[in-house]
Amino acid sequence: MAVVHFPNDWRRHTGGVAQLHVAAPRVQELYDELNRRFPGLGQGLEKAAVVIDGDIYNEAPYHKLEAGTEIHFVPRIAGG
Amino acid sequence: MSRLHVETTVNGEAAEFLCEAQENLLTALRDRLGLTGSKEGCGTGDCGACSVLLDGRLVPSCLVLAAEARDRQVTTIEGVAEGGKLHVLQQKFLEHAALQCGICTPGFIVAAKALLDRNPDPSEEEVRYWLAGNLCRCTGYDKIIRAVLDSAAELRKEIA
Amino acid sequence: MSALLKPRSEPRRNFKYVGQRPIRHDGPDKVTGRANYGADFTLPGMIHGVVVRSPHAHARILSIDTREAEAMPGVKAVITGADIAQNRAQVSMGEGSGDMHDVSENCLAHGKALYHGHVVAAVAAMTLTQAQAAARLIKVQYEKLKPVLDIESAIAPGAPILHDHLRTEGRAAGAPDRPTNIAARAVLERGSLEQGFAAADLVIEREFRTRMVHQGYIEPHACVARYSPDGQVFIWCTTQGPFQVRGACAAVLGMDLGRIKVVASEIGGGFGGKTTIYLEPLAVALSRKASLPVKMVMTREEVLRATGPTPGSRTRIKMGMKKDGRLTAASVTMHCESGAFAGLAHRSTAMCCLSAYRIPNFFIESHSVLTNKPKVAAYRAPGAPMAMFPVESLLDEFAQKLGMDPIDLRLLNAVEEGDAAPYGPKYGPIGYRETLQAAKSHPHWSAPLKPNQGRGVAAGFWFNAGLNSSAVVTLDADGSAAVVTGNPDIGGTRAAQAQMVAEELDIPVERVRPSVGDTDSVGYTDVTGGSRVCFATGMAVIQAAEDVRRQLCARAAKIWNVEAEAVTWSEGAAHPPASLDKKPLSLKELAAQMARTGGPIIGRASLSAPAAGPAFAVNICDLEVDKETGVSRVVRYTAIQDAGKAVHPSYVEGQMQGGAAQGIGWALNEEYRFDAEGKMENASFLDYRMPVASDLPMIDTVIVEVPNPTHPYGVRGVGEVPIVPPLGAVANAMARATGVRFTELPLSPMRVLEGLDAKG
Amino acid sequence: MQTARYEAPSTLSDAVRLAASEPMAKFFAGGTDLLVQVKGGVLDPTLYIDLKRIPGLVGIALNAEGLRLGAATPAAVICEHAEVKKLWPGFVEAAHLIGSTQIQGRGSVGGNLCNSSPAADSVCGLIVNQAVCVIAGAKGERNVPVEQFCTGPGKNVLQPGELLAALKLPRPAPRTADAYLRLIPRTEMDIAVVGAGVSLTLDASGTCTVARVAIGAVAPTALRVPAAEAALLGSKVDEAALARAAQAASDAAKPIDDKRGSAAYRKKVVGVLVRRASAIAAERARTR
Repeated sequence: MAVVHFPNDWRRHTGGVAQLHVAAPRVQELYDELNRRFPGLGQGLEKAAVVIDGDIYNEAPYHKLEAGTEIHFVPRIAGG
Repeated sequence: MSRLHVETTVNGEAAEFLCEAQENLLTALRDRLGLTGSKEGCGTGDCGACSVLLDGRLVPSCLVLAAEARDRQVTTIEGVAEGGKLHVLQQKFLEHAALQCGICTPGFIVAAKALLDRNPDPSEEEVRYWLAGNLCRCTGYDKIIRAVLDSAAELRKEIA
Repeated sequence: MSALLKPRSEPRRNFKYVGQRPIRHDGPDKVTGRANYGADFTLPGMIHGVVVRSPHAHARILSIDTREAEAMPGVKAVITGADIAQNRAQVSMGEGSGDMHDVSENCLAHGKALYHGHVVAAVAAMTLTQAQAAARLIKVQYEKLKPVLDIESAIAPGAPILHDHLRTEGRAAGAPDRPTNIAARAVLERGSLEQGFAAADLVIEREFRTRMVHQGYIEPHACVARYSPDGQVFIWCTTQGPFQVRGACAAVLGMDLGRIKVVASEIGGGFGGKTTIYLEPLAVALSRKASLPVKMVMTREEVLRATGPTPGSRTRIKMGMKKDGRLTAASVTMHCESGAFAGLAHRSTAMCCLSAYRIPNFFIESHSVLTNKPKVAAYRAPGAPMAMFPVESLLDEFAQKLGMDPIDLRLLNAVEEGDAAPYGPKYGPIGYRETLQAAKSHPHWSAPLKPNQGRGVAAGFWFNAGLNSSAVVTLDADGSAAVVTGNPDIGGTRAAQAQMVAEELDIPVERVRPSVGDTDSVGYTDVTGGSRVCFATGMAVIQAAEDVRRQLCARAAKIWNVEAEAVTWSEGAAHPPASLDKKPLSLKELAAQMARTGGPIIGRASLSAPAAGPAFAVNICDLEVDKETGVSRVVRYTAIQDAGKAVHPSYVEGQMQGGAAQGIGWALNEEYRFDAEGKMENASFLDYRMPVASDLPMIDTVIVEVPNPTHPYGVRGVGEVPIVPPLGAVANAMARATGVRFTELPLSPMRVLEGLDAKG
Repeated sequence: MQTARYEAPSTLSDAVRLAASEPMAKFFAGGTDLLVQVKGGVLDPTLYIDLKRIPGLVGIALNAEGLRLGAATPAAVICEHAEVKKLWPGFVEAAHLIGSTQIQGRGSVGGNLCNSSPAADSVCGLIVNQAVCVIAGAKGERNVPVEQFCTGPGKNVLQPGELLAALKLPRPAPRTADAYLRLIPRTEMDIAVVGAGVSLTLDASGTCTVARVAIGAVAPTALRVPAAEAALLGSKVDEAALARAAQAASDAAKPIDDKRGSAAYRKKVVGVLVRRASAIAAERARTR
């Protein structure tokens, strides 16, 4: 069961929900579940980087999720 | 297209090339003689990356006409190490990690050599003002100044 | 072996080669002038290309007549927008996923010139002189449009629109859906501003501004491109990312990636400015038309007028603090001037500005605003310096008003492990508190000051990127080794990689040859940037060396006729199982027998690394101000930074000193100045005033090492943080020296004198 | 950029003849201004006439009357001349500030003067030391006081076919010394935002008997400031006199706003520099 935190400007697509517990074996299945529940999230999810327990990945669809894993979403940036 | 035939001496060797009248010495060294050690950072004498010695005098080779090299002695970075042995400045730049990208390094070494040839015991401030015409964007100058001061000390030891 | 890697094992603490200061392997070539940079390369039959740039900051291109140029003797090819199709592809470009439409439009305009210096055509001829003459014969007809030259006029209603199709990405709910110059907006929020400011005993509100500044690398952009009759393309260029050049050129020119080989030359400085493309697709297109190799080299004026500066910024900030110094609330509204195309600074500014402090209630809103100025590119921790400068200035003002030591005030609010970052996730182990304590105990902090001198302190933060990396370690028969990666090396990462291989295989650093591979000779690698090379590529190098070690154990097992798992490795040798009475086999011995035990040993690794663990820095600056002329001099400077683990301390120090100098230049004298028509007034190193050797004192450095658990040695990125603190450190020193709180950079003599006169 | 010619005549008459033969001919010594303008597309000469092989155009001659400075002599050579540095410290300071060490190896004071920028560092130093320009042309030589040489930004009295051969500085009288200061944002490499040259002569009691003040980058050409000179004359160059001189200089300045500085800033700072340069010149004169 992963704990998903939504950035502020996504909450207009999640009906104001800021945090959500979602059961999903991997990030891919988590995304499928989120897209199912909140169709408006699609574009945001696709463009964002995913943060798994503090580590930021641009893409990590097959990353396994353990109980209590914290998930956040941040914009993708690299640097100079 | 009338070209000038210029005979000169580069790093102690006779050299000749054809060039256009408005061509600068930096372009001639790089494109006519294949000595690409001197670099163009600005083309207007503001960065020092093209520094060479002309008759022992430190000059920006981008603001010298190639034709002016006739019958003159040109020393470039490629001539600083003698017989494959690094000059003490080159060795100290390596030991002090006084370079990162290295594009400004040839200019700094030629300019520092011109300084130490004239002033064997410069102060930090004298080194900094002498080298103010050599821009570096990677190092913040600290390790470069230390490498030059260390080289001066080393050279003084050799003479003493 | 490739994996989504997240080792949680305790980082290694004791090292034999890591942490030493070997001489960099590429050093001798650089000190003798043998090193080859972008402009140092030629090919047989090579011709020269130059570009034609728009003399207007905002204009429609009505027609381009190239006939006279094409007829000129020696001219071999002329191209305009028609030769490179517009496209919409998405390709990962150093800056996260860059929109290829903007990148290709910036390389060569289609229909509209969007800044003074924007490329509208290019021509190649036998000699450079001929190409320059031909360029003057290309007749371009423009319809001048009103340029938009600052944030206020860009966002004003009825402002001329740069991109008609553009809508604000991430615009507020209910915001109108109509043409705009606000390309994008990012918001971060926590708690309640009202409660936060209500709980505050002291509130300060100010507006800060910074100007566009340039990375200032001494080597101008340069490349040689050859388009062969069979469609194969070869590109030699100075870049921070050969794979990004290949990807971008393939997208812009509509070619297979497999057709393009990019060789990265030695790079004469980049700082983020060479993570994109400018000349490369033009050179390929010219070469295709001329069927000859084409060389293109920018002049310094072109680099300043038409390659990525970092955005200018306007920040309105309000912060609330209790009497005891605890922050209760912060409201930050930023506008970043991103030039003619959308930039990404709105994201990083929003995420970085409050990154160093625990603030229960905040609202952050940052915008990328279009103006008729050059397209911005990444510049060392892009967005962070201008985002944190206002915060660090306000904290200094709070410290003055509360009579508190400015470092103590920061320690009171500093984030540590477990605190939630403003952008959401909890911080892992970070070293901000340790860096602050090191600053406080440094002799500089308590040294006496002379008259007209002021001391400023400020902090800096950067995420540090992970991304994709590959590495190959090959073992030679004599026991020496080579490591090849795809990351151009500006700051000494080849030496660091050699140290890592030496550490893993226990052979002297000098016996490891590190080199930068071209796009054919090593696996895909993301850009040298984001402070990621020592972290992510370093991890790949370590794993590739581990792969070599595994193969050596397997070879020893074959010799001893035992199971590979039974063989262990330590002190540079394979050890037999206890049951077997055999002498260990050293790396050298095993290397000599490679041919007989199975052939060459090649260690390989590739990975997609997570973001590398954020790094913090604190700088202390002493500034002396001539109050009659406004001229100021940095008289002492100390940089303190958490590196996690300094693989090569000299080059970590070098990053800290170089970043400090760039930050000092940004704070004191560097700025883009434009005339009323949008033409840059100071496009030369004479009037674009970067710090020279006599401007700076020695820059003292202190490396703090709080290990980063996501790297086997605890390494954190170090390359970008150094440029973040100086803006605040210099500005705070100026405030202490003059008693005037300046809120606009640069702190040029003129601006300082005006401030002093106003104070009276 | 048509194809041009390069000539290095060995006599003044050859140089003048060559200049007359080509409309777009350009003399040069160090070329540190000329080649920058060519690179910037501002100039496109068809003939480059290198003056450095003409005897007398490069070199320093010092005798009882004073200094004869070859117009093509690189600034570095001047700055290394111990005797010149002793007699004219301010003028050498000005020459030494022209660009980097590299530029100093090429750029000449004559070239700096012929480029005639209002901000030229050497001009203030030459004016306060009463330099005279020796101009060579088809009809022989003529002398022009340096004060009258520059006529506007980039403009001077040289007629087509004429060249600046030398500069003559009279040997300073006893208890005379000069100083030059300029305002630049960095410590090196900038064009002067404001410049100020001062030469003072004191009598045995330390009273100022002769004062010459020139200010740069605050008008179309460098300016003598008689009012500032008057403020110093007859004084012991004390605080009050220095303050009056500073105010006079600020009043006389007619600066413009440009990318390097605002008019208001220049007007204010020129007073500060005149005050400081006068104090230094006085200090030096007291030791002579």
